[in-house]
Amino acid sequence: MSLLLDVKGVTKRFGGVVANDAVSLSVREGEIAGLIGPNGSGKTTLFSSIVGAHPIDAGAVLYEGRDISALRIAEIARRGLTRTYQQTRIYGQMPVIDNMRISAPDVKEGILPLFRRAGRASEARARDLLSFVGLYEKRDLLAGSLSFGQQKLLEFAMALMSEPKLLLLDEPTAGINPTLINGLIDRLKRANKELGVTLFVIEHNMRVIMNLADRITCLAHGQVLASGTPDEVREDPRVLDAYLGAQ
Amino acid sequence: MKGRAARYAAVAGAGLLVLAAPFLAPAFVTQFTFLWLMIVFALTWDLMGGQLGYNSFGNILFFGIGAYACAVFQRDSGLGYYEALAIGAALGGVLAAAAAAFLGLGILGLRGHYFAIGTLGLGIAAGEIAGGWDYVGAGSGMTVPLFPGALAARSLFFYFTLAALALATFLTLRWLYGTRFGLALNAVRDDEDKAEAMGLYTARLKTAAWSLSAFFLGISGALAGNLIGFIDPRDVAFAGATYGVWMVLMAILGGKGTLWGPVIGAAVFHITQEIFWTYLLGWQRVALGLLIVAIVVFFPQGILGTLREKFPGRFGSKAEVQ
Amino acid sequence: MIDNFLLLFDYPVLSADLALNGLLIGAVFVLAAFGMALVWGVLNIINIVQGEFVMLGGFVALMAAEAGLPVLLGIPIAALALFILGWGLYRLVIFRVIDRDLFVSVLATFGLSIVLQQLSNELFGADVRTLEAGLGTLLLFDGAVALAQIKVLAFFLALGLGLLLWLFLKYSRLGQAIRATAQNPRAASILGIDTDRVYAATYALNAALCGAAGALVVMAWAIHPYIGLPYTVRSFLIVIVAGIGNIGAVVAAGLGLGAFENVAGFIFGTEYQIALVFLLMVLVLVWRNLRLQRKRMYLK
Amino acid sequence: MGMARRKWTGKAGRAALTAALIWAAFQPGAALAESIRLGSAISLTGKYSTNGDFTQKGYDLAAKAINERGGVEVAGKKYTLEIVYYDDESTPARGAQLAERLIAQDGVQYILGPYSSGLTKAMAPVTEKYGVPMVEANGASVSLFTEGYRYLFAVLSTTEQYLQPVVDLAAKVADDPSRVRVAGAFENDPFSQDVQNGVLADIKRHSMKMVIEDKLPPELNDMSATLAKVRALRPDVLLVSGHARGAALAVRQLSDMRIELPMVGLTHCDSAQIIEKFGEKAEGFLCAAQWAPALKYSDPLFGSAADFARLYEETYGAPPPYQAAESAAAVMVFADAFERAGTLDPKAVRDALAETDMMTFYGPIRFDESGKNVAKPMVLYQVQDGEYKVVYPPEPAEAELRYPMHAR
Repeated sequence: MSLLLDVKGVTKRFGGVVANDAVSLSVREGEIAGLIGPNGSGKTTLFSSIVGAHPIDAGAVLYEGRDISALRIAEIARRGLTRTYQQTRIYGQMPVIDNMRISAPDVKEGILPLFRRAGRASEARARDLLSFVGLYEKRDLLAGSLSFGQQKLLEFAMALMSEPKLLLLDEPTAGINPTLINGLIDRLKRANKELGVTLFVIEHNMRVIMNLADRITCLAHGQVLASGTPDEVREDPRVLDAYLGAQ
Repeated sequence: MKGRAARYAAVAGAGLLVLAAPFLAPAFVTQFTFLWLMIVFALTWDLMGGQLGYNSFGNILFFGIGAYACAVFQRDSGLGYYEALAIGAALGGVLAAAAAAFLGLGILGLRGHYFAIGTLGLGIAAGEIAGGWDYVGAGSGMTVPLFPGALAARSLFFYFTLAALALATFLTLRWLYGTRFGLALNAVRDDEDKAEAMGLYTARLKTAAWSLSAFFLGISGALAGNLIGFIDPRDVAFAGATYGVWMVLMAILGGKGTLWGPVIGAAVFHITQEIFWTYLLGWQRVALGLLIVAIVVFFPQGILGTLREKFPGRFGSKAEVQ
Repeated sequence: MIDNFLLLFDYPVLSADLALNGLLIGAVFVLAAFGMALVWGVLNIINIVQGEFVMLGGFVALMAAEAGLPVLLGIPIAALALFILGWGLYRLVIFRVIDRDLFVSVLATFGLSIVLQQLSNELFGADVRTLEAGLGTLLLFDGAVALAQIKVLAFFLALGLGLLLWLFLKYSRLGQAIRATAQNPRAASILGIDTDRVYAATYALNAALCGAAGALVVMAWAIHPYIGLPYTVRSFLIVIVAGIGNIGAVVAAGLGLGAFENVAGFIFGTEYQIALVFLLMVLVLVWRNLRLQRKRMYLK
Repeated sequence: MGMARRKWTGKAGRAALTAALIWAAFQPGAALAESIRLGSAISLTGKYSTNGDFTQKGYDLAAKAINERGGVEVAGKKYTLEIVYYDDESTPARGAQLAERLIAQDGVQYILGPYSSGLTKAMAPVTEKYGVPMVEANGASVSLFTEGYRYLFAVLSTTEQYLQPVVDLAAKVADDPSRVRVAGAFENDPFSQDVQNGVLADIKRHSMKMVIEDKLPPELNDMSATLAKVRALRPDVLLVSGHARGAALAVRQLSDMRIELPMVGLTHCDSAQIIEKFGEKAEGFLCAAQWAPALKYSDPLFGSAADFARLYEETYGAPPPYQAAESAAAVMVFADAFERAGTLDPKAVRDALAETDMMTFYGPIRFDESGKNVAKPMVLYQVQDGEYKVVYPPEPAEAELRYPMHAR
């Protein structure tokens, strides 16, 4: 499998605080990669660095073999690299279905396609994805009126709607009703298999990430602590230390 | 469908009323004409403030550019009245749109209240600059050419041109809000960072919206300058303290972010204001100020927004399917 | 314009005159800007009615003098009267807009500013009014530079009041409560600070500062009911240039603005002076935003 | 539930009230059979409201005086005068709209002018297009009389004449007029720009040199940039035209900055009340005026100019600025035209107005083709020992010019 994302020695500072310190890791095409680490270890900052939400101080982010670290977030999104947010972000004053419509992939082509009528296929896909995450019944509600967990699912559906190649998910199970988590894991796996979306997932819930990911990287204090298969990472004493030490 | 028939009937009725109004109440033609102008103000403001979430206090800038561009063209072109007015109005619209596109490069990067105050600064500065610039008459203002026809014809002419402009604005926006462009505007309003992270061309979107808003405002300025007959830099063309604020108020009063809200707001505001001016001689602006405070403090949703909250079934909100 | 510019070279002392007079009025801008920074930082609202507080302070001082009180006593009286007005406005309107969208507070205070303008027009008339403090004129450089003593007094009073404000915020109990509320209102209220009262006091304090500034304006320059908006914009401009928490920078920005205005008004013509202030504000905003955009951020 | 209902009735009540107000607003005022209605949109608020107030007082005083005499006799029938006011907020757009409203909605057929040239400029096209005569007393800009308006009549002298006497005087006292250096600061509005154009012509005629030509912003509150220039260049004559604000600031800041010049000419001194406000500091300033109580004009209605001043002061508690006097004269012109026309037809009244040739306490009034009063000269005061003394033209002059201005 070829490398879809290759993070090389990325450093990001906020004032005097080093949030990411020469982080290197990679994601292969078609896999589900995991990113774990204690609170404040720099996971979300790394996501923001990858998608271009802020400039990085050193290193490079290679996506499909090209350095994208100088590009802005919208440019990167247009190349098929999208993220979701830990604090879910959806368009609160718009109906759920419109959230989906405006996430269709052709809005990334420019302004003019916006004046074209969205195709039947696109409409169908929006409905299918809403069914996929179980929000079809809520399609006409304002997105802001959904519960936090539902908004999380909506954001996931919007991300899928935009047909990314690589989707970065920031804690997809946080705030989701525990009884629904297994269903969500199943959906993530299906999205990966059936829609062919490579996933890179930050997750706090160890059971979830061990179950989900093909490979896992662990961050601590902004540095890569360990990486490997779930089993390797689980048994790495440094990872255990980091978690126990942190808690 | 029965609903559709009723709707056609309503549209036809409204159309007839618009056509007949100047003949039914000839004394009020100018008032009606100003009402159309107010509707254009509120609609174009709402495109930015309501749909895009960019609360502009400086849209009056484009009104003034239109007024001046047209008046200068009428003065210097040597064409007949109607030709000069038509070309001048188009010129006003285009120049205003171009100005929006140019200014947007810097200003549209500002967000929230910085955008509001930045545009306020632009509007006031424009008035002051026009007031010092001799080419456009500086502080003495400009007088536009006299209408060639009879008195009644003049009133009707401006009534119908402004009605047509208001209608064109309304229909354009109605169409626009039905496209995904409208959705994209709302997406920027709800979460601009997210919209950008989803790959939307937010900068172009914002510029396009502002230019469109400016285009209609520019034309309205050209027509209003001729309607009023005299262009004063600060009090007519760049009348920030009156028209500039009214357009915000009317849109908020009617309901931000809706198609009909600005229209309703403009009508209610215009009538209220005329009543204040008649019955509260000398105190009308005190009343107006209090009205502003009351509107934004107690009805930030506006008339349509409040109605939607109370009677979601009848006013088209879909928030109740839950 | 070129003529004016050349004139500065022919009469170098003219630049000193312009710059000094500008610095002096800048001190008054500083005072109003302190208030704006305070209200912005603590209540998180942009107070458009700022300039009207200045204007009303001027009229209060004028009335006090007309009632036969010593002219300079008008300054504390104006501050006190505006303190009460500020408190009242807070209780009537401002507290309703604090937690709302910033745009709501901008528009609501804008409405208030129209009301106060028109009320002053009805009460005091639309004329330019000035107040004679009965002080002389300071002549420098063999009389080539003339500074009205009242302007010099205004300058030092404004800076002194600024210093007092700083001491007050730093050492008094209320001042500490204000700072705590500014940093984290929820934590402050958990710690037993009556945040509503703090808000009211802050807003009233701002009005009082503006009132004192207004009293100085009427004595050294002139006021009329419609003078407010430029003062609001200047305060805003100073605060966005200097930042909310930095008193030293506010002083520097305010004095700089005063000098800039006077010199620029001289070179480009007085008719463009207001336009220049507003354009400067727009340019500063855009420039600061562009710099942030390089870091993929924007002004917040 | 009860709450909700109360709310509802409240709402219904409000709606009904609103409807009633709307209905009332659109009813043309009931016309009294015995009165002639004059309409006026004047500045009750905004930057011109002080002078707007004087204008209104002038109109009211004249209407009252005429009505107390039994009113106006038109074709053997007596009518009283009634004036309908609106507030134009000192903004031209509003003024134009209100003129339209007075004529089209309220059915007013005669308009009394607003305050200031700018407002008059905005309203003249409206009255013109409706063919409704407007007699105005406060729009002096020359540009009003070059548009070919047929329904516009102005009782006052036009703007270019305001400061011309100052230039003439300066030429007279100078040994060599061509060496006189003049500085000017003129507000950036139609009125003052015309004042400027007037003096520029005269300055050229005397081959004087213009060393400063500044424009003042309408929201003027500091003249120090201009005055700094004056201090540096030391002109022989300073001319300032900026309504009452410009006058007040010039007096105040010249003294604050210790600038002493041989001759300073202002407009709007009396409405700025420079003597009352600045006392000693106002000494020696020259002030352009349309009228002064000391003038020797008189008429049967008010008596002499001094009588008018006395009546005004008794009524309103302050001496009349010339704005009030010329406004009163405008009403008298209308009354005279009604009687001579013998009908209330606006066209006939317009023709009668064009034929006006009358003497008033304010001065002689006779209109030329363009509608401006060509019979009355401007006067120039100088503040001498705390009083306005007419110093020019020589005919009604009460005192000698003091030159330089601070000389005693």
